[in-house]
Amino acid sequence: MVEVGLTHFLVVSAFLFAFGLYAIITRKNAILVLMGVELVLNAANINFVAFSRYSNYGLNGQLMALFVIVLAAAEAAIALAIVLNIYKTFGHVNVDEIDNLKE
Amino acid sequence: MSESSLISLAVTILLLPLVGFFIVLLFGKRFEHLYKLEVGIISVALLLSIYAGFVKLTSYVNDTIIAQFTWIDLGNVPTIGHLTVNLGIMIDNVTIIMLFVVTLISALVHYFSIAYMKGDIRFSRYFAYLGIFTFSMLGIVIADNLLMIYIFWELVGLSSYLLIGFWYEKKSASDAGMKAFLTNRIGDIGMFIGILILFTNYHTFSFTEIFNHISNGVVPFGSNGWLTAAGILVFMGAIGKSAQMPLHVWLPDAMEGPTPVSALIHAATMVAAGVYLVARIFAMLTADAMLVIAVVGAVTSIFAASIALTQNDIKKVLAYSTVSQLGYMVMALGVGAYTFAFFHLVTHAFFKGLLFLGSGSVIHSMHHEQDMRNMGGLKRKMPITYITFLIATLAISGIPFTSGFLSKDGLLAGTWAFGNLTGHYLIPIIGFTVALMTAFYMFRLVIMTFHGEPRNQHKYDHAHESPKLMTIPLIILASLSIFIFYTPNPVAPADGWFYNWVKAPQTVVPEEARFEFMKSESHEIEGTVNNDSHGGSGSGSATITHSEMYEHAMHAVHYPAMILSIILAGLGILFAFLMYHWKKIDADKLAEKLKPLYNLSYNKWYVDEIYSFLFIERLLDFSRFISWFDATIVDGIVNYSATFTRGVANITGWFDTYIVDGLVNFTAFVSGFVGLSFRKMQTGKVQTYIVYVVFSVIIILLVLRPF
Amino acid sequence: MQGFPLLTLLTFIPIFGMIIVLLLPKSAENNVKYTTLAVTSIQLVLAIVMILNFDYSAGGVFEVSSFQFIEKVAWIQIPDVAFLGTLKIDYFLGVDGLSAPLVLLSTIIFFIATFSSWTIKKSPKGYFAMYLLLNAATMGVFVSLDFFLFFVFWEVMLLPMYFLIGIWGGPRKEYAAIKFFIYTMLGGVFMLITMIGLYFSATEVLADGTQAYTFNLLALMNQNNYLTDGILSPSNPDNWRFMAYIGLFVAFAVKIPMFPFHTWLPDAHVEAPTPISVVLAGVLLKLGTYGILRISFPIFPDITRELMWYIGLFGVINIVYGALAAMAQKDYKKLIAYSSISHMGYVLLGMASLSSVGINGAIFQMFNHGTITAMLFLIVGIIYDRAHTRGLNDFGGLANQMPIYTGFVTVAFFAAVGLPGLSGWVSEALVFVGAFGVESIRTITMIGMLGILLGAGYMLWTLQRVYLGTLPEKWKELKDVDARELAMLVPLTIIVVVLGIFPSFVLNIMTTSVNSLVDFLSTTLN
Amino acid sequence: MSIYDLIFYLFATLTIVSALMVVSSDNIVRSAFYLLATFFGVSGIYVLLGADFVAVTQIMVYIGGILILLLFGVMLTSNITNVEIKKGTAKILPAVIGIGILLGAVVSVMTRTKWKIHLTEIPQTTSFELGKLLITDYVLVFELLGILLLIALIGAASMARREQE
Repeated sequence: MVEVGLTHFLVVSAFLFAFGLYAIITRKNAILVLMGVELVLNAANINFVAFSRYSNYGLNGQLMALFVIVLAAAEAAIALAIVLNIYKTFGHVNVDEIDNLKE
Repeated sequence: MSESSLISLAVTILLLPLVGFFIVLLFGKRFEHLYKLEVGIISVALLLSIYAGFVKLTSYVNDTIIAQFTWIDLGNVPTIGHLTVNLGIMIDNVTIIMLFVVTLISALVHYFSIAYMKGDIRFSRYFAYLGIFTFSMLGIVIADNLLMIYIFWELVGLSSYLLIGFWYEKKSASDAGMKAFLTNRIGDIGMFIGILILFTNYHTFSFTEIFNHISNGVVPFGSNGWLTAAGILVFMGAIGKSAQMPLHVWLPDAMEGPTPVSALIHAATMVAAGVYLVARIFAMLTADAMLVIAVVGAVTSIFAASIALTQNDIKKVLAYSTVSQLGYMVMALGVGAYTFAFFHLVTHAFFKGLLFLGSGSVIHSMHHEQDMRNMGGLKRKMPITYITFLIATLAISGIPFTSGFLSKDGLLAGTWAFGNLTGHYLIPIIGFTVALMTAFYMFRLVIMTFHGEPRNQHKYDHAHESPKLMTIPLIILASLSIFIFYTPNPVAPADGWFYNWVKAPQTVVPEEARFEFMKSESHEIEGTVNNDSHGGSGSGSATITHSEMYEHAMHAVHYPAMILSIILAGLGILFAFLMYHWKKIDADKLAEKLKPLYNLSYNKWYVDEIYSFLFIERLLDFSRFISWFDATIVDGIVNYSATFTRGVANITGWFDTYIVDGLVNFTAFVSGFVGLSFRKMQTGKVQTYIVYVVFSVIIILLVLRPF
Repeated sequence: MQGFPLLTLLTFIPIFGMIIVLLLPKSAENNVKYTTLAVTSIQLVLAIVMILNFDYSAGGVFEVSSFQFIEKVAWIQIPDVAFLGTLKIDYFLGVDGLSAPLVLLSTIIFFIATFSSWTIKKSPKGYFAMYLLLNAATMGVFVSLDFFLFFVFWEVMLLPMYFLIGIWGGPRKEYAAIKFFIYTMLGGVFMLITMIGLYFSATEVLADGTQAYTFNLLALMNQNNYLTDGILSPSNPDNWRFMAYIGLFVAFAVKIPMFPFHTWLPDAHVEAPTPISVVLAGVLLKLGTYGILRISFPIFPDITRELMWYIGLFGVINIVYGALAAMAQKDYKKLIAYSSISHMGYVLLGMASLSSVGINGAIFQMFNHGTITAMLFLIVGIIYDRAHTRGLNDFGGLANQMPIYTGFVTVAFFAAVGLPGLSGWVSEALVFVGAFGVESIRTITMIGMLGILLGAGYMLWTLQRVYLGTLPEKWKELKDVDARELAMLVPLTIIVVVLGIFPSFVLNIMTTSVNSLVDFLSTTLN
Repeated sequence: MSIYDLIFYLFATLTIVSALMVVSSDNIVRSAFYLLATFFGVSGIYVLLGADFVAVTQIMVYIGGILILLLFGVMLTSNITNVEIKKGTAKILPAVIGIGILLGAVVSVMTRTKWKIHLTEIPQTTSFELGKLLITDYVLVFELLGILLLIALIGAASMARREQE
């Protein structure tokens, strides 16, 4: 087994990304979709921080990760508000039944 | 009294009725007795015009008084110079006599109407209308220029319209008013063009200035033909207003108006305005124009007389009689008998006014019965009306000792002289024939109305003599139909004062455009006959009234004409008595024998029908066509071009959707998968889209193969 | 009066009023109306002040020095714009004898139409805002002496008119509004093209000595200002002046409206609410003929002389055609609309004479047509308000039911018929006198005189059908005019009567200008 | 195999397994709690990467904020008794295949790429450096983010607010 390096972190991130994507695609419940999104964001964050560690660009990567976290917080807040509204409007939060956009 | 105060007097007389009109029109409804103001005003105007006439005929008998003011100032016009439009007042003997005639008949009609119109719902408005009519008529009389005549000419038309259609609830009345106005307008267009020809050349409307220009040899557009045209065109106004052929159709219909109005407007004054106008432009009429005028007058007189022979409506007979007499006057002007034409205008005004008022009196007492076949024997019930009516009938028939005899005799002598001088004998022949016919139909009227036994006992029983307000005007007018007011010698009008007051103006047209007998070389004995006369309304410096040759010719035929006219009048009266009083000749049988002629006459030669068919219907058709054309073709083109534009847009849009876009779609279809799934892919579900993204990424990855 | 921005005030007070109207709350309906009334009465006062201070001896037309109440400010001035040199557009206002009577007319008509607007129920705020905008634009067209400014006002006018017809109109309002809009827009395009062509053909020397292309109408009238090779320069042998003239003429002809560009007018009139009909017929139609006098004639005197016969012909066609079409109408308002077309024909005929008398008559006819037709439309409006129908054959005998009203009707009708003593006749007569005096159009003038007869025909027929005869049972309830309607009709009647007797009140304003215009037309480029 | 490696594998496993549980659990509340584990694992990985500040932030923001928010969402939108997740079985297989291919591709990219590694010293404390960067190079972004957060908060609050009947 090789010494843990950049690739390991990237692979972990890749897994997280894949699971997140899976949740986004397959899950009907909007909140689970949101959770998937969070996973994808975390995958990205890991990459940022990993690259920050294994390159000579200083702490810029970490800073990006921080920004992403902040954005994620904002996104979560808005998304939940939307989800609540959807719930109020439709009585459920199943994204596959919400296809008013089709018109 | 100075000349300027005479002018102010004339202006006062002119404006008084206008003031009356406005006051009565605006406040007549509130104050029921306001009509008395109008009656008072017209009486004052009458007194003033008598006074003015007295002053003028004693102090200024040979003068023409003119006062002008600038109405429109058009400034310094390029190529013409300083251009102004002036209005003005001209007072000569003709004016002053007309002032008197108009105000007198107007005043009498006012009095008469008080009784006649009693109880009408628009009683005071009626007097207001009479006021504006009097105003406009006086305006024509005192105008010194064509423009002002035209202005008042139209105003007279307006008041005529208002008065004919006074009982506008009746469709026939409002139709008649409209017909009168429109028929007159046709003549007015001609008159206006004539005025425009003169203005374009002389830049003035004033008679005196125009005559000065012409006498200086300046003819319109450099040709005598245009001068003739101008004369005839201005005369067209007279054709309309004086109801000459072929525009006479309005006058009989105008009898729809109240009868006193017929007396005032359609017998005595307004219709005479045409004659007055021709008299005013007499000096500039060329030989050709005069001949046209004479022919129009002659044709009109015999044509109308032929219709009057068979009419049964008392007012219709009088109406056609009026047309016929107006034709007489016009004819007299055309042949150059200026003085007698004007003389006849005045005498006719009185006796025709009297006839109409008399018929009004009859109609009033018969409760608006106008058909003579329902009358008869009225002379016992209405002696005053009868006597006065008879005097007027004698006058119009030309029986000696009446005013009509004097004027008609001179007039006929004039036509005869004209025939002798030029060879146009048809005109005097027509003149004398009409004299016969006039006597006949007028006595037919008198006999059917007043003589014999009542044909409608019920109406007869209710008939009664009219009140004093109506009979006194009749008496006044009847006395004015006696010769003594005009001349001391009942057979020689030339001895009278009237003859000396009114002299034919010296013609100003170029020598070559005059009648042979009016040329100046024929003035060999110039100044011996009329050395005291004055140049009338023409140039102030002219000393000759008319060509001597004509005067002499007239003198020569004076007595033969007189005797002939008396014989003819007597014959006419005799026939009338034979047919209608003594019934020696059966009128109905005669009518049966001459059926086609009778029908023509009875149906007024079908002129109305012909006009209606030829012009009115066609005009309405044409206007409907234009309207259709406008809505369908012109607007259609507009709408079509809009539709066309939209069509093009649609085609473009279709092309865009099906051809251009279709090509794209077709390409997509060929490439397969994408094209087919285009619609299905749009599920509206977020997740589906993400799936596409994922697959896209996968595909990209597989294609790029970065690994 | 020197230095007092009278014309700016005249033009922009309505804009100010519009802002106030828009700021007022929706509930303050009456305040909106009173604001409009105040604005229009201030304008009327200003116009009267203008006339009182007017120098009757100043010619104007093509000389800056004899224009009056001039205001000239550089509006847009950008030096060194690409290939243009200095781009310069002036805010240049002024009046002369040609425009002063029309300015007076528009203030009168707008003032009176305000009363007529009093009964507008649907969203009065919006209505009056649009009304005031229309007012400002109209005034602007009459006083601007810069082609660009003229064009701006000209096009601005379209917008409120479109909405006024399209929102407050009758059943087919959309159709009418769009028709009006497209027609006028089409004309506007032609005007724009000509305007740009002129701009690139003439230059003017600026204060700093440089030369710049110009929109200044007075500079464009001066033939010395034209470049030798400009597309619309007379000195250019291959110039497009003829085409440009036709284009410009079409732009104005649509507004007049001249046959065959007239079909928007009956529709617009029939659908428009009464006050808008009044303004449309009373003022807006005059913009077309005014434009021809102000722009087409002095800028293209050569082409004008060449085409005068055709202008006269179209005038005569308008007169006769409009009259005949009017005769066949069954809708009261349509009849008046066609009579407008007929009457505007007199204006064209008078202008075509290129003589002093004729053009005086034409401008006077514009003024008179403004007042008379305004009256006629008010008359239709009054009866429509009461009976809710305009069918000519639906009425009869109103003279007994509404005597005062019928009195005004008679005055208005006879003024339209051209009865002497009322203003319409004076201008008609002047037009005919002028046109008859010119040999080339003498014959068609005589044909045009048929209009006198036909006009009397349809007017009197209408009078008979609607007002004479017996009253149908259903109209027994109709009320005579009220105080508000009297306030509209009485001033117009007074104007019509007074100008019929003393036409000099208005004629004197214009004669000097008309004479110098005629002189200019006959001498320039000859 | 150093202790560093061991800890990494520990955390990596925790992260991946719990992430897997998040997406495969049928119960939404459970998913939420697995998510907590995932976040925790990720924060551990941050620590291993020398990003202490980020790790702490991860725990505070994600676990303390976002996750709680999600839980609120779960509770507000579902009956507690009925938290079973509706799932479409039909799509799972293609999704698994697709994701698998994607994962495979990504992982193979990551592993095969020759990364240009430049191992830097792990600073003693990153917060000082981060703070400096925040108020120098990234000050604009920092401010904008602040505003964004404010907007998001207000927006979320106003959107989630119950309409007053």
